[in-house]
Amino acid sequence: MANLRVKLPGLDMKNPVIPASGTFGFGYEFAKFYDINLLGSMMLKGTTLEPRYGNPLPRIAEGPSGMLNAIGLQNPGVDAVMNEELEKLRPLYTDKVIANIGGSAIDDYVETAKRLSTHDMVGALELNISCPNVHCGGIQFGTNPQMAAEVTRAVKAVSQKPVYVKLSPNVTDIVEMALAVEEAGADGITMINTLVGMRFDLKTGRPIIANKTGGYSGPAIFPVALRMVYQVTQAVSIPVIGMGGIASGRDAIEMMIAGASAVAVGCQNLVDPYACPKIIQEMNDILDEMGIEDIHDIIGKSRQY
Amino acid sequence: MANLRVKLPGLDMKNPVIPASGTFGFGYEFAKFYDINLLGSMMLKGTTLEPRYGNPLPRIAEGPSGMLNAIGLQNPGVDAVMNEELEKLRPLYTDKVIANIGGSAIDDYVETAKRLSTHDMVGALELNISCPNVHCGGIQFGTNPQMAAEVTRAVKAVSQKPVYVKLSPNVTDIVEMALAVEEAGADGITMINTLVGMRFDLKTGRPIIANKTGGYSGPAIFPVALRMVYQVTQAVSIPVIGMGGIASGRDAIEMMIAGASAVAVGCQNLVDPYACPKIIQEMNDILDEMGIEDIHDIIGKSRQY
Amino acid sequence: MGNYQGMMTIVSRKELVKDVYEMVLEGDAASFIQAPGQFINIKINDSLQPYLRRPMSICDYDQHHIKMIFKVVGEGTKILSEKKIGDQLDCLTGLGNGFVDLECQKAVVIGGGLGVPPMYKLAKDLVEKGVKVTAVLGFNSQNDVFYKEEFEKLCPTYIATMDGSLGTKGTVLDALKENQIEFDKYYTCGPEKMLDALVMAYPHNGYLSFEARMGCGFGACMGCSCQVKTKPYKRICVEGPVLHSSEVIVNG
Amino acid sequence: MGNYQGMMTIVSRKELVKDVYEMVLEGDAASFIQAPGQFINIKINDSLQPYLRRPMSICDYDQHHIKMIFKVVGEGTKILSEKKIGDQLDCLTGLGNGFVDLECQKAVVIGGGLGVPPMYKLAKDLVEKGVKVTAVLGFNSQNDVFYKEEFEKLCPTYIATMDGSLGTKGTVLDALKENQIEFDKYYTCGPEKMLDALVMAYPHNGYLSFEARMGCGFGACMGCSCQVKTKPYKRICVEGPVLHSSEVIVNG
Ligand SMILES: Cc1cc2nc3c(=O)[nH]c(=O)nc-3n(C[C@H](O)[C@H](O)[C@H](O)COP(=O)(O)OP(=O)(O)OC[C@H]3O[C@@H](n4cnc5c(N)ncnc54)[C@H](O)[C@@H]3O)c2cc1C
Ligand SMILES: Cc1cc2nc3c(=O)[nH]c(=O)nc-3n(C[C@H](O)[C@H](O)[C@H](O)COP(=O)(O)OP(=O)(O)OC[C@H]3O[C@@H](n4cnc5c(N)ncnc54)[C@H](O)[C@@H]3O)c2cc1C
Ligand SMILES: Cc1cc2nc3c(=O)[nH]c(=O)nc-3n(C[C@H](O)[C@H](O)[C@H](O)COP(=O)(O)O)c2cc1C
Ligand SMILES: Cc1cc2nc3c(=O)[nH]c(=O)nc-3n(C[C@H](O)[C@H](O)[C@H](O)COP(=O)(O)O)c2cc1C
Ligand code: FES
Ligand code: FES
Repeated sequence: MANLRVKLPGLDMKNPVIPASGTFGFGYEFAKFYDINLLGSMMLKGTTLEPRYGNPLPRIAEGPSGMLNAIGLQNPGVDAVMNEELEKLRPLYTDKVIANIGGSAIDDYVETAKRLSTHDMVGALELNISCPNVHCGGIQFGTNPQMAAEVTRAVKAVSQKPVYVKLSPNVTDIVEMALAVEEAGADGITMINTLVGMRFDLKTGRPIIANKTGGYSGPAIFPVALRMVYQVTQAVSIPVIGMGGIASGRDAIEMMIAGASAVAVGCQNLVDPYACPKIIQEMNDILDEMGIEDIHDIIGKSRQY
Repeated sequence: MANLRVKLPGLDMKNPVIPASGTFGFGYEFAKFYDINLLGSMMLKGTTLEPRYGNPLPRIAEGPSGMLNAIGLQNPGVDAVMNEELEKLRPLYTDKVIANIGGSAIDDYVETAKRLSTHDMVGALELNISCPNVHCGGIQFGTNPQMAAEVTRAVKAVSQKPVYVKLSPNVTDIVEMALAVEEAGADGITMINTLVGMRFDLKTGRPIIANKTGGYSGPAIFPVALRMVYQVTQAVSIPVIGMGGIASGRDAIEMMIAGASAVAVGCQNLVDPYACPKIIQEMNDILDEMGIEDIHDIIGKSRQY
Repeated sequence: MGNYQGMMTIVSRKELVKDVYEMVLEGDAASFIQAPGQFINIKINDSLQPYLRRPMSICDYDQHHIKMIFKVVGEGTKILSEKKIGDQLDCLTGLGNGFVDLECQKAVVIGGGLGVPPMYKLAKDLVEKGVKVTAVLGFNSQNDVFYKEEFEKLCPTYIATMDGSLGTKGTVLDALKENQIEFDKYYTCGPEKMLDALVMAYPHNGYLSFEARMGCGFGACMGCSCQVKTKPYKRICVEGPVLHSSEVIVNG
Repeated sequence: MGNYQGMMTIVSRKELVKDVYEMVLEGDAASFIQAPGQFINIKINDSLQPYLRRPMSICDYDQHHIKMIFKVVGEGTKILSEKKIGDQLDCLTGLGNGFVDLECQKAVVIGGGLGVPPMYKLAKDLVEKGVKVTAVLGFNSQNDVFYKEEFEKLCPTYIATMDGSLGTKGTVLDALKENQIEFDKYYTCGPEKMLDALVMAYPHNGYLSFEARMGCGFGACMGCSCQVKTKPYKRICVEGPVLHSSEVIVNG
């Protein structure tokens, strides 16, 4: 039994495994599968100021070892999340959650953050400045360092909780983005969001996803995520929660070796609702086998090279 | 038997299937597997002005549904390519080849292009401005539109053959890159090169590839390649040769639906030396099944959406 | 905590018509099924490829068995069709709402193509409840017809084929009219176009089972949310796949 | 045009010691093998996962059979170890140069761990040619030792174990010295550290078989090119895996 406990700004986690935003609803859906208190924390479905239906169907397609989605930030809006969704979660979950915020204008982010950061169940905020599936806004913040810094600074000014900024992999220079949000006061970075991808129907020639492009995630993006986490953690001094393609305890450990202080598991939760508890168990087993007593001994182990 | 013949600048091809640079040596290696005259054309191993040994070993790692490589443009240099490699290929191959050029300075590209474009077996040049595995140079050209335009213009000024520019997917805005090289006179675009990725050894924490990062390719990158080819072909009027993750005739057709006028097959040649002839056969079968008589009827079929 | 997951063993496999397979799975996870019209979500391979599960309607079930009928249309169903007796499949079972309101006098169950399977267990349950049931099954052509005999054993059964090679020439709607079938409720599953046509023709008294490309099949991803008249949205995998005709937005 | 590819059927599988399997494949592609020390490159699965082939030395062969011995170290070898008798594997065979120069009086074949297998057929061929052969096999510990009896049937055989639990305590070099083995040529395969030590101790008269992570295994990708003294580089998969000691650059 290795020590898996990790502490990050706003989060004191019994293990470093967190379901990623958008793949775990508001958490309570998974309570029918297992005791969700096993989790280190959880990232809630992306929340916007106003309710959003999101994109037309189909929203899902598939790729080799991965999936594409274009949900378009469907959510009931910040007030319903605070008053209804989190209340449904309250009896089922005792640790702090990470609220994920989407938006298309700085004011939206700020107002949503202001409200969510007051909630007692929320340990930290995660700013999704990288959603590829929302027209006007969203991804622009995630590909332009100035805009990313601006939204980070504005949210930091109002938030009562630590703020993590979620980076997009669809950029030429991820380190530049990371440095910009660190400089702007981010308490941590979460990365990566999905890669923009497409699939086509052979018969009609039509893009399978109604929104045309979708966000590609799953094991297929794992090597890209590892590379970016490695590069960013070499450059910043705030902690990074690594995600992108983690499907096993082995993958989670590799991500932490690359530099991540904790990991998030995205679409593997959809394929296997038991993914997170399995990953926690596997991490434990692998660390035992390697004779490692504390997870901190592997965080950023690649740094020396 | 659908008509598979396609004509592109400098290339009159009996079918649109081309082995991608770096995965087919100088072609003659594959003659022990099949009659390489079956191919539409072939892209030669990246050639530089001077001979290069390339990167230290290991150069290869694996990812889900794909592989990473950091060969580092190993090649015997332009003169040996022209005098030795192409002479070994001459008795085995009657159509025109596409010479792939790497470099780290504009002058290198220009000089290499000047020489290669005089060779009678060379139908067109492909400028690799996107190799992620060469330090200083290479990828900078591929991520900066001004530099990409500059090298394109300089090579066009000396080349006796049409010039294709090979784009890197590791950019925020692939369309900006495509427009820059079109504007600078490129006769065509080939895309995509590999995504930068990494893997780590769990025991030592060391990156598996000696060069640390490698280029990720194979089916895992297919949805990203489709998206970029779609976006670029909507924006430019020069033809695009699409590649990235093509492993079957089905994939090749989907890539052409996305907008590609021909396709290149990369690392699938390494996994299955018979990949290209199989893909040609499968394309034929699928078109027959769909009742399509000419491959041109599917090129860019997605454009209407 | 409940449990909706289990390994199911393939105990029979039969090609009914070209590319259409009937497969029976055995395992305890069958016991999570609560209503006809629910579906299961199958991990096709142990490996990462194909990545997502494949949703399949439940054609018939008991506490230990699930019967499904599927057509080979792509990679996943191809691999599934090549599995051997004795192979195991990781399944999430008892997903979706299913057909729960079986209260009526005269029911018609309407299946189109691969929408036929879920109608089978529904028809059985309706018959068992003493409802007068008629079945209308639509296919493209005579060569595609399956489960005609199975339905005929349960209830009067009419066939429609687009090319007229069997039964009524045309759609299930044509067959409904041609045979002047009376019903106070209809239950249906089939291609979206067929469902839309039914909703427009009979907006008040039907239950329709929809398909959507799914990320999870159990409510976590919002991949399948469709707009309905009664709510901001319903997830096809949880609040569906069965919707009432009065809430369906045609082309929604 | 030649052909180096074929489907091979698994006809036997045996766990020799923990995690180490001996497997015999049957098929015509065995006929492409020309020398001991060549290798085959195996597509583990039909699917895209794992993506690359897995190179394996040939331990023994005839026109229709290939025997290999492999250790489970990761995903690919794990899946391979779980294959069933009768399963088929897509193989490229007869890859690499192999040991072609068997001219000598007294040979020692030196295998370290999973470098032992290719020494077996080589020793057989040497014995058949009338060469006086000695075998030195190195393992970590007694529990890892395999093929000791098989070699003993062919020639005098010495074991070295790092922990001294069997034979000489130490490396194969220690065993060579301790047993004062005389040879005019040595042939070896094993971990890179062992090969490096052998080259440094005996720079003039050995053939060493190297490993490298491979993209293709047949010369197309340059993934395995290593620097040597005699040329700008050699591809381990074509001009190797066997190199002469005089051309090896230690840590090259
Ligand atoms: C609730 C529900 C019940 C279903 N019941 C049946 C049934 O009883 N019999 C049957 O033959 N088919 C049924 N389907 C459709 C079946 O799920 C698809 O045919 C199957 O997923 C295709 O997989 P593939 O890999 O062969 O095709 P591919 O086209 O290669 O699949 C690619 C991706 O698209 C998805 N997809 C493709 N077609 C569909 C579709 N029509 N609906 C939803 N997702 C799709 C796949 O799940 C996969 O993620 C049902 C679908 C749903 C949603
Ligand atoms: C010419 C040659 C002959 C070999 N002969 C044998 C043999 O007879 N018996 C045996 O047990 N092993 C042998 N190996 C090593 C064997 O190929 C690896 O153990 C195997 O590829 C590991 O695959 P994996 O999926 O289990 O491991 P993973 O670590 O999951 O593999 C990941 C990737 O790394 C590559 N890789 C990992 N380890 C090695 C390695 N040591 N050498 C080359 N590539 C590696 C894999 O091929 C794969 O591409 C040989 C290697 C070479 C190059
Ligand atoms: C269906 C789906 C919905 C998602 N929704 C969100 C979201 O609302 N907010 C967000 O920041 N990321 C969202 N993501 C991105 C994931 O949180 C994660 O960054 C990405 O999927 C990469 O991780 P993975 O490869 O483990 O899935 C979503 C991903 C998926 C698959
Ligand atoms: C081993 C290897 C070597 C490569 N070498 C080159 C090269 O020399 N020049 C070049 O332009 N691209 C090179 N590439 C990139 C491929 O040509 C191709 O763009 C990329 O692999 C994507 O296609 P794929 O997914 O089909 O492999 C190389 C790729 C691989 C796998
Ligand atoms: S498929 Fe995920 S919510 Fe319905
Ligand atoms: S492995 Fe490809 S050249 Fe040797």
